[in-house]
Amino acid sequence: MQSNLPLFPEQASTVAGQVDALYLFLILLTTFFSLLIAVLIIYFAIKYRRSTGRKAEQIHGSTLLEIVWTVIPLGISMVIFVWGAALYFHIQRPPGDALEIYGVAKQWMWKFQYPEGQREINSLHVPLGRPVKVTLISEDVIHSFFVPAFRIKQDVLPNRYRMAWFTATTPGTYHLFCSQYCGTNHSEMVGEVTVMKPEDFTAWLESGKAEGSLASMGEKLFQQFGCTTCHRPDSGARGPNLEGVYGRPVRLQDNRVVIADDNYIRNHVLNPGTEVVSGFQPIMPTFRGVITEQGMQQIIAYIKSLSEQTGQPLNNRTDPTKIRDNEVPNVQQQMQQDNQNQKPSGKQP
Amino acid sequence: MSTVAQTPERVMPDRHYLNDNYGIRSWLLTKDHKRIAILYLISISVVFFIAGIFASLIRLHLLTPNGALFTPDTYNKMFTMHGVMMVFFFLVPSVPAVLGNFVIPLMVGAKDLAFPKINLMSWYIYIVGVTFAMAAIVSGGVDTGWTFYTPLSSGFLHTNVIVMVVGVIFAGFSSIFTGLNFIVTVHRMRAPGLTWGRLPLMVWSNYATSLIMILATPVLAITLILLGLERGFHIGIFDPKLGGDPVLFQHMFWFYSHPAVYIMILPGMGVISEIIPCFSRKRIFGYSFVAFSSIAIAVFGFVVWAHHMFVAGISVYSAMVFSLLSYAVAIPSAVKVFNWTATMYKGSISMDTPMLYAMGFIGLFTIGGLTGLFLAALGLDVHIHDTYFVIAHFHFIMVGGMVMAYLGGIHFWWPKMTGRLYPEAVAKLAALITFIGFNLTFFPQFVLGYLGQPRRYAIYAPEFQVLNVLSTAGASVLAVGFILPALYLTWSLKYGEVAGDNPWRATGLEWQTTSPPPTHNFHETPVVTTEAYHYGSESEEEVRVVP
Amino acid sequence: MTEGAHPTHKVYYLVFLALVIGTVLTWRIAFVDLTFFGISFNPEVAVLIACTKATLVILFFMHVRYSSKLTMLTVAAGFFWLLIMISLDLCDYLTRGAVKPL
Amino acid sequence: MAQQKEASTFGMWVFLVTEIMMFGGVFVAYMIYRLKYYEGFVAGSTSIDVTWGFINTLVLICSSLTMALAVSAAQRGVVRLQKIFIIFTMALGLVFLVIKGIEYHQKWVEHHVPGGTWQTFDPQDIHQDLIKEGKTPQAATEIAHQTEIFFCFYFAMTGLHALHMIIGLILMTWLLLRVSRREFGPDYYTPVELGGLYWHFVDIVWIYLFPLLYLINRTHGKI
Repeated sequence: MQSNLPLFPEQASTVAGQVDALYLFLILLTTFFSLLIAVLIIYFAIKYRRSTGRKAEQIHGSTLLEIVWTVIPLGISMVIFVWGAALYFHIQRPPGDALEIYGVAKQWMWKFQYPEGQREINSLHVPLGRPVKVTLISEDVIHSFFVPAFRIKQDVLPNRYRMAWFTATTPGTYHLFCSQYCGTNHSEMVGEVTVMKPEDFTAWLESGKAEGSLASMGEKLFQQFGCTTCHRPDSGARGPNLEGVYGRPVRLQDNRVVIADDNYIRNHVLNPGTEVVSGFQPIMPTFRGVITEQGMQQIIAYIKSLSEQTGQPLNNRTDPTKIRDNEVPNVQQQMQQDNQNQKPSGKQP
Repeated sequence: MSTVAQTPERVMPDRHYLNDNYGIRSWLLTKDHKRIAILYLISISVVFFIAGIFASLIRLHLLTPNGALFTPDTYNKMFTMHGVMMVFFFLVPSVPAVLGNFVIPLMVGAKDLAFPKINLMSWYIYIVGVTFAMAAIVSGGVDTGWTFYTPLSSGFLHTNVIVMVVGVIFAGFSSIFTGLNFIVTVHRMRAPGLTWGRLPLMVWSNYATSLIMILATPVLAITLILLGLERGFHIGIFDPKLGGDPVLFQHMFWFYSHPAVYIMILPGMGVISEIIPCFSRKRIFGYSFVAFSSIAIAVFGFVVWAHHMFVAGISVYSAMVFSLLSYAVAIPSAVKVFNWTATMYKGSISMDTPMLYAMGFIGLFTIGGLTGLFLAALGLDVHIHDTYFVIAHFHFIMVGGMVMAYLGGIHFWWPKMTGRLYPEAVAKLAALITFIGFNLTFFPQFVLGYLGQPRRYAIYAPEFQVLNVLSTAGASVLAVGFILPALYLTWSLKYGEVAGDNPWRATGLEWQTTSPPPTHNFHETPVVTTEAYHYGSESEEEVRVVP
Repeated sequence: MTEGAHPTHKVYYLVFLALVIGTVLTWRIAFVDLTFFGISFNPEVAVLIACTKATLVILFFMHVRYSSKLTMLTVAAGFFWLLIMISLDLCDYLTRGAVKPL
Repeated sequence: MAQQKEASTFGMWVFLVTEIMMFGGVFVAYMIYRLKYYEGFVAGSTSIDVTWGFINTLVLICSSLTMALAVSAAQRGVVRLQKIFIIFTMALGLVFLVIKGIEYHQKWVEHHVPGGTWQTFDPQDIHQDLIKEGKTPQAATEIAHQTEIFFCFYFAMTGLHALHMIIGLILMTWLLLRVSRREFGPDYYTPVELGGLYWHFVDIVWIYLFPLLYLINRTHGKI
């Protein structure tokens, strides 16, 4: 399928063509200027060679020329800047309706989880023509998620989620590389991305063994860690109700408003003492070192699912709490003072 | 060759800095900037060939997709040691500490640098640094990559990272002291009449380099000290387990290491600005623009570092700021290239070896610089970051630019340093071989990079093989191009033609003294009455030194 | 040029006095809550006093007040570059996460 | 000679600029983490005894004065005063280091020394204090955990500063030797002048370290 001497990578995503356009523009520009300079110096070296016995004509310089060759490169580079920046902005902003796949990188493998609960190692299957957002985190060092055919790359950090997104356009199998040096077997931290037609993808998903959806696995963990003891929709709950929280602004105790995104949730589970939601006491214990990165992603998927199906009761309760979004979620629940003395629920299992 | 024939008298002076004193002590305890330059020349040549051997082994290994020679572990050590040795122990000191050390006091008409003892000390510190680096290599090598990214380097590798880091810190202090010396010398030691507007461009560019050395290098030192603390004592400022941010390490590392790129290229630009007017018999075109572009590069070079981190997890807005600023640094580089080209216009050009290197420099630096635009273009950088495209880009700047300039400078000032000429025909051949070998080695890597071969891969996908083989073939040609000068330059020390004081009929003050110069450089303090590069004026053949 | 001129002892003692006062002030004021408009200005005040003290030391004890323009420029350059490093680093850290998904 | 002195002084300033950048690097890192882990930084800072820091600031300011007077004495060529003032400066420098040692010892006893090497980091007292202030146990655990990174900075910054003090003391010893050999007078006192510049610089670093490490927030006002 690959020729022996490829000169151009395959285009298999919507941004590939756009990146290539900029690349070609820059190649033309580079060729033009390199040739211009090369031709000039070779021409001068021959035309004005000393062996003809000529004397040099002294020219001091020309302010006009200096201005010309300052302004023209400046103009050209501003065009490149705007072009590149627009593209970058596009690459950095995943669309809201994307299929969300969670990935964990570790020395030296890639692990992916699908919303329906399928898991893969060093292999990623994605449907054709649908935006796919991969939320990535590392268990150890910095890795980088690089799919040349999609022209996307994102460093995968050990302490926060980074997103990469793409819309595949051509079915096929493509390289997945780790492009940030990550230790001994860095060059073997490679995988494959398989782009499938939507119907094939659905079939593939169904054939995959899954213990349940990611959200349901998250729900199990949620109960296993005892999160439900506090995070309940009733008025006696000591933690905020998590329905409808995901992706919405949350007011913190210090009056700042943050978005309850993946990073906020992960950070809050691991370091709950800070960035506490307004109206609640910081009584949540840390789950640092207890939850695996994959488990964390399941929990996030679960919390997210609570927002997607608002109106569905949480934890089988029949009385869902109404969510006032755009404002602080769950400010109505006041904390009782005696909480301090109570042993916090949701301790490590 | 015609220039040489016209030189009237070609005799070695009776006494010069090389025969003023004999014995190992007279070298190891010398305070003469010229002898220190020679000490540096010898030591960085050794480093260059060691690091070059690593490079050759890397290229040989990459002949086959599964790796021809080593385990991945050994391969990782190879590229790390190649990178560390080349960057910190060869490129950074190359032109400043060898050529700059030799010619800058001569160019400004001074007896020596401002602080001769500190100059000698900087060489010893450099040697201590090299010793640490060598110790790290001999005791099993280091596999962090020359960038030492945390948390990999601080917590996950089992090699002698700290020893290597200490070596690099020493090398850093050595370059701080060189920079300090240059700055004070240029400010305080200029000969009477040598105003800023008359300074040779080599001095301007080394001054700009020194600014970067003193302002950026200490940040590298503190960053690596913090890395050492994290690795040695688990005092982890970048450790994600304690809540540290590994991206901050990258910020601090690149705050030095990006300007360091200009430490490496600016002195090379200075060399080129000397060679081109001399072999074109012409004043430099737009002197003040070339001079100020050096300062502009030095200053702008400080505000662009995060373009190494566009996919590392920095904010989108700061990425835009850094991308925009990165283009600002491209402009002065372009101005320089255009001015060099314009200098050749209507000149009287002779294609001697230094000029061949200079022309090679202009061509390769242009390509290297323009491919930098690819990497600063945000959306495109996402694809080509950390691939062979980056490798090709910076080798075009570092090898195609800096090493070419360094070799050009060595050939240009060789008669001044040794009093002898090298065999011109062989030298021209070597320059040609270097140019061809270089292009063959690194041009395929642009294609490889865009195809998506990540850097630092011991094993790669089979479809990349043809281009890798091409690159390896080029590397063997390039190696010949580098070994040749080492051989014939050494040969010329004894058998080379006597050069005479000014074989190129150049105008700089360094050519107005004997070759080799006396220990105190000038028998009488020179007085400068003209601008630099007054080629073609009536007084050209006259000596510029007025008693 | 008054290069190399040094201040009188009276100046030294006055600067010393100012430094001591500054130190005591830093220490005392740290325990006073300087919250206005809901923002505590304690750190700002502390750093401001520190900057004043540092300036005094640089100008008088280190004789920059009596030195050449070149020395002044050198000192200024040092702090200016520090400012570059601080502001561009903060440019990243303060705008992280500011771009929302579509 | 004047040319030489000017060049040396300028060279020293250039060197001090590198020092500014070197300490600057760690200050930048400090700033970013302080923004990120404000509560941990406050708790860590509050656990340090401010009195020692205050006394040490005064000690250093005094030493700066004696150093300035030593330079002045060298300029006037009074050997006895040079000796006395340099000895005073060294004595004050030593007092500073001894106090620093006492503080480090305190931190060691309180299990505030960070880093996996010694495995001693266990800020029980900070945890207690936080609870006394009305923090929940969970929040206290969190904040106490954050203090580790504060102490990393505390030791890295004060350690680097102390190293500079030790180098300063070595310089002073060397100066003292040269003073007793009566090498300095109105014509030549550049080494004393340069030693003075270095000493004052180290003092300036401490002037910033004192509020940044000891006094982050002693009133528990809002950010």
